[in-house]
Amino acid sequence: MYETKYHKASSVADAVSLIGKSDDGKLLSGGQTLVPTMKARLAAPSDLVDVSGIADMHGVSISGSTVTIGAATTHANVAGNADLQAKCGGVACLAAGIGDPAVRHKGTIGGSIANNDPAADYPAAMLALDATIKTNAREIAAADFFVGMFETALEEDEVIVSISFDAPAKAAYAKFPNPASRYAMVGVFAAQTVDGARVAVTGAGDDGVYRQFDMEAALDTDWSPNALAGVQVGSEGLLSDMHGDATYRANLVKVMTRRAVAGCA
Amino acid sequence: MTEGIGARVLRKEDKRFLMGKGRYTDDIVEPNQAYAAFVRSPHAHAEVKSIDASAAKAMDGVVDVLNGEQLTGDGIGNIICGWAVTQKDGSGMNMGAWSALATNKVRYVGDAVAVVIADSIEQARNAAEAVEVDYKILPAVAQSMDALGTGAPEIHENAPGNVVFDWEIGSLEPTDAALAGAAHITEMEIVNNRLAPNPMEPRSAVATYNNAEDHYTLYTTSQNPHVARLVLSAFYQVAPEHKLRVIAPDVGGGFGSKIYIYPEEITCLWASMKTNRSVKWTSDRTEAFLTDAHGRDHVSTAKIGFDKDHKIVGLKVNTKANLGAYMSLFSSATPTYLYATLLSGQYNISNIYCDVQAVYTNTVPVDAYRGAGRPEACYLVERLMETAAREMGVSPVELRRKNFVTSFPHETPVIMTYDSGDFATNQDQAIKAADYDGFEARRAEAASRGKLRGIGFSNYIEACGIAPSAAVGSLGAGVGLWESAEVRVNPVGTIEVLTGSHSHGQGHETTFTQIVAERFGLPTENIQIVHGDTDKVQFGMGTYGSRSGAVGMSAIFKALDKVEAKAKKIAAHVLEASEDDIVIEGGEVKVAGTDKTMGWHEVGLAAYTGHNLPEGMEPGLKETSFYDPTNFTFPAGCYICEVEVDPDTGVTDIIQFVASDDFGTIINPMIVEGQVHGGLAQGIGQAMLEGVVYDDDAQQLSASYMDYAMPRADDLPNYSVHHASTECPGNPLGMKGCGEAGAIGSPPAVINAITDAIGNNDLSMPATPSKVWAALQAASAKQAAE
Amino acid sequence: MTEVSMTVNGKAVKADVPDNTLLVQYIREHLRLTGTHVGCDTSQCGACVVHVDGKAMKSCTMLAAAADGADVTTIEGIADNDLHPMQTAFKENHGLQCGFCTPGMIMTATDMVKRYQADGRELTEDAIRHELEGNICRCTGYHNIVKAIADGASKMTSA
Amino acid sequence: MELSGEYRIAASKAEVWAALNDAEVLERCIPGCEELDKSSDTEMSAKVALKIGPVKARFNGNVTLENLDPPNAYSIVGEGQGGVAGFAKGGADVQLAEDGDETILTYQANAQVGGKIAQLGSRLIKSTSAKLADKFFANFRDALEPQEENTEG
Repeated sequence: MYETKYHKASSVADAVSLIGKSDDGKLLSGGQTLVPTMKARLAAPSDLVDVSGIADMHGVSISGSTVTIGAATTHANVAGNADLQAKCGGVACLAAGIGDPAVRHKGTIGGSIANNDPAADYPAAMLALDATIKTNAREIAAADFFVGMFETALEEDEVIVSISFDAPAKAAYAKFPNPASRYAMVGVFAAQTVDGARVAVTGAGDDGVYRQFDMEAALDTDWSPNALAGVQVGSEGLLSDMHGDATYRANLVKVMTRRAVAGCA
Repeated sequence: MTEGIGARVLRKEDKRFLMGKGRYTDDIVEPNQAYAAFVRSPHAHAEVKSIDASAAKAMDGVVDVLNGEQLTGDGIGNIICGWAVTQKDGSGMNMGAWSALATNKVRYVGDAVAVVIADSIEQARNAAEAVEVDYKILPAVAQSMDALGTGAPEIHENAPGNVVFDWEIGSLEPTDAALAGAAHITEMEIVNNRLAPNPMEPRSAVATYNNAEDHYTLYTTSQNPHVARLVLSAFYQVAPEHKLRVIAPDVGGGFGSKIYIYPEEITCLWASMKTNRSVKWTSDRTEAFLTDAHGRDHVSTAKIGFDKDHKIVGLKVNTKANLGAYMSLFSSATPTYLYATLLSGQYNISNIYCDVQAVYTNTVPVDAYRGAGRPEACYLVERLMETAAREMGVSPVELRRKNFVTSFPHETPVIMTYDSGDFATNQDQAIKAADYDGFEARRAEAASRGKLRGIGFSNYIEACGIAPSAAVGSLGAGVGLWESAEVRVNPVGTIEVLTGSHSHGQGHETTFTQIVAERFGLPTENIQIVHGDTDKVQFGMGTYGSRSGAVGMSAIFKALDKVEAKAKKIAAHVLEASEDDIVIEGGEVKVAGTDKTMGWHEVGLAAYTGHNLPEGMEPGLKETSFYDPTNFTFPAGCYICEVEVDPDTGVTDIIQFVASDDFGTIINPMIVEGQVHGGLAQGIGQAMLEGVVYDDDAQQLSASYMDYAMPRADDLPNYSVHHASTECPGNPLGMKGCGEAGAIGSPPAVINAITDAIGNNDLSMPATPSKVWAALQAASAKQAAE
Repeated sequence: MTEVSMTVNGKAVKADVPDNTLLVQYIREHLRLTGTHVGCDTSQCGACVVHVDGKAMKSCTMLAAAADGADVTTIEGIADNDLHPMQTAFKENHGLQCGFCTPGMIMTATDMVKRYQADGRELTEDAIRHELEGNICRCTGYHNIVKAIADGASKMTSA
Repeated sequence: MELSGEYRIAASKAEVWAALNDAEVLERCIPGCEELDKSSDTEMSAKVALKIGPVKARFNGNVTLENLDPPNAYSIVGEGQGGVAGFAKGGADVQLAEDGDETILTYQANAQVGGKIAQLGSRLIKSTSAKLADKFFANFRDALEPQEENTEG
């Protein structure tokens, strides 16, 4: 790893100020992607501003139908939150399936969505639930936030503070893990929201997370796995790699959507 | 005897590993230690036009930057291949030169051109990045078939057409004639996928040159420290043998990949002398993917013929073996004498012919990996048998049984003499354990849940306990493959056994102790096994080819014979009895039929005080043995795999995996079962998960665990492991060896099961979900068309 | 350089380390506790798992500076002089061969058992296999590791 | 790997051709290009910073124009060394066709990466290459079109 300067931010304002003052700084949350990348010498931030210790950025709170998750909340704490399990089990379940136990103890929801890895799990849920991403400066709708593969609407010095969404009537996440990395080869978050059926797909698209509108339309008519039988999923725009080509991924999108809908609670 | 032969003794070595007190090479820190970082080619094939290290040398903490010209200039020799294979036409191999640091040309991604020695590892890595290498990129080739094609880039000047050798075994005309008269022929193209060995401990070396004594010490992750010392001194001239101590401390797995003496170890020793510093290098995982010798990578066509009674009449095989960019230590033996000699499988086949073209490509060198040649043979034979049974509409069990070798010794047409075995009994035991009779009912039940069940067999045989020195010498080996042992009885009666076998997970400290405990009736705590240090152990050939039991323990056994004989002489003298009446049991040395006895420790003391020894006897109680086996050993068995495939996704679950093995005598069943488990996991990994992927430019795309699928706990089943053993007549313990069986026998069982489930024989390893799903689509498209 | 203070295996330690020092480097090279191992570069093998403030974490994917003030337990610190029940279970069930992945396995195993026991969940064989997703063993084929963890879990309950 | 695309550009073929040979235009259009120095009409040296998620790599390399067939077609070929990250090289065959006042630009591109980015990031190579190629030509179109709008407005 190249040399870097580590800072522990005490507050959101502190983090914003530290990152603003840095030459080529980077926010560090759980570090489960950034640290390995730095170890590989594929990233060399001059400064690391650690936001994981900022108290305001932790925890899950539920007010009415609105769920708010602090950006520095670990996957383990999201997965284990009893209120969330009751209110929106789909998200808790998704968190319980990210990485492995040690990764879940350290990795955070904010880090995951800020990175917007095309194979990350959270973006599917955020997009399907039309979550609002709150930063130090503004609120961004998920649809505007996830710009493309590894790209978000965030400015370099913008800090995600929390994520909130309205708990859907039903939601579930079905993931098909890559046999090697265990990242999602295809992950589908299906939700029945007040605005209708939502199906968001991660891992499959060659430009990151996306909504599967044909599936949504079919589910709007009939919220059941059977409703999806006639929906065609093309391989256009889907990833192809050594683990599976676009045709296989297209098949998985269909199968995983069916399983997500079947698993919805 | 609760701690002797056959007892499930818990491992003596475990406590230090469990407490984090194991001592691996990277744990070692020498005073004044510097760190090495290698400058590696990002290109698969390129001319090295120049290397400019001036910026790197000026950086903080940099001790020196060394290159291949300096290395060869200092007389460091090229890396050798230890087994000379003779080609069809009687000529030798076309071997290209391999320097530890490349000079004019790089031939695979990861080929090192320079090394930076610096005070800290980060300084070394920073400086390695600052070394400017000017490459002229050349076309590269990764696949053996492409390397043999017209217009393929030439990798070594002296290997025209990239052919390292063209070798044959068996007889061509009789085989062709037999196949011409066959009632049924099954023909297949069979690919054995390329694997990265991946011991969890990456390779590491800590080299120290002491200029006051002109002496070198190398701590390294080696399966055979004595061979390393021999080769480092005799061939690479890094240090004279008597001035070089090689220590392989605790080693975190090897699986073959730590047999070889790699460029990094050579370079660290030399760099230590150049810089007068201790030099440490520890591979990271991606470096391991790039530089540890890979395994397998065969492309074969095979043809097997049967008469109208389903008896095999002939087998003809052609294999292209990818050896990578350079010839590693055993690379020539693996696809020849360790492979084609096992093509008869468990079957009585009168006519076999196999020819092998070994090929240079711009990839990591390929060499022995757990099983080494035998998994390739077993996979080929057992896929042919299963497919033939399906084509002829006969039971795969019956087809095999009909063709089993049943009398021993049995000479195959591919130069092996099977000495013992009972293949039918192993098969019966496996079938019973797997409830084969109930399979169709289980298949129907699975179908009712929308799942596809399949069952597959594999009847493997391997040649282990390598090997008789004269035999391997006549076939081209550069060394003898005996093993040595020394048994030291201390004056207080405790015993140290110094062995040339090396344990890197196999539990030698326990198993080896058990045969000593058995012999003298001593508690295992009084016995210590010493290995892995050339200053302590007299000599050794090391651990590979499932040889530690059959060869290494036989050497101990022979040394124990000598100790026992001398102890009896001493006791007879002290107790004033006839030597023939002395018995040793329960830690006592007694005169049979009397109450005259002395404790084992008293014999030890008598031997060392020398106050009262038989006339002319030298004091002391320490004996050595060099044991040379008389034949290979032939572990064999029957494996059955049952799978369930999810047709929606192609995901395969292994429902059960049954192994019935014949390992001959088993010293510690617990450890033997553990060896089988580990082998099975690697074989299942090969069949379903693992594969090194290169792109068309010979860039390795699967160089981390992000893309190379290592088997994990939830990929694997519990295993049902059984033994039905016949004693090996070739060694004093009757042992055959168990280290590789699981990895050899399991891949065909898995693929035969999956192909059974999906109704399509055309499936290659690794059978990943996407491949299985595609094969299912192909099968249903074919069905629809018919 | 940053001054980091933490408690490691019950002992307060303090050192000036470069900011880019990983926790595993600090443990292995500064504290010379070499039971924690490094087996990969991408956070997957789990040979480096330690407990940070009571939770299993990969010490290769964490900066030492980020562990400032933390309570860290390594394999050397889970039992005094003798074996922890989980270590005993690994020995009795032959849950290790070369021993390199073993410390990480033990640290993951004890964390897993503690979590399941705290939640009152049953640690089934399937659950154990799933929980081991972040720990790779190349020697044992996992069969005996799974058995050992089940055994270790009951030993930890009765201990 | 092979990539291709087509762009309609609101500019004449001659203007498009001129821009394709203009180092300043290319510098603005190559994604992440920090510097592009012309050493001859067809040879340039470049510094390009590539950012893919957490990965940031800086490539030093050359851009060469080959197979010139003014004003109809050429090939633009680049290769760069990214230090520890490895190397990248690629090229695009570009064809221009007149369509009224506008020009249709088509390209067939290929890309190859080596070293660490290939070893660790293979899953991303294809989509990243496609994205970069697309971005280059989109930037190129945009670089020509605003001028057009300005002159009209």
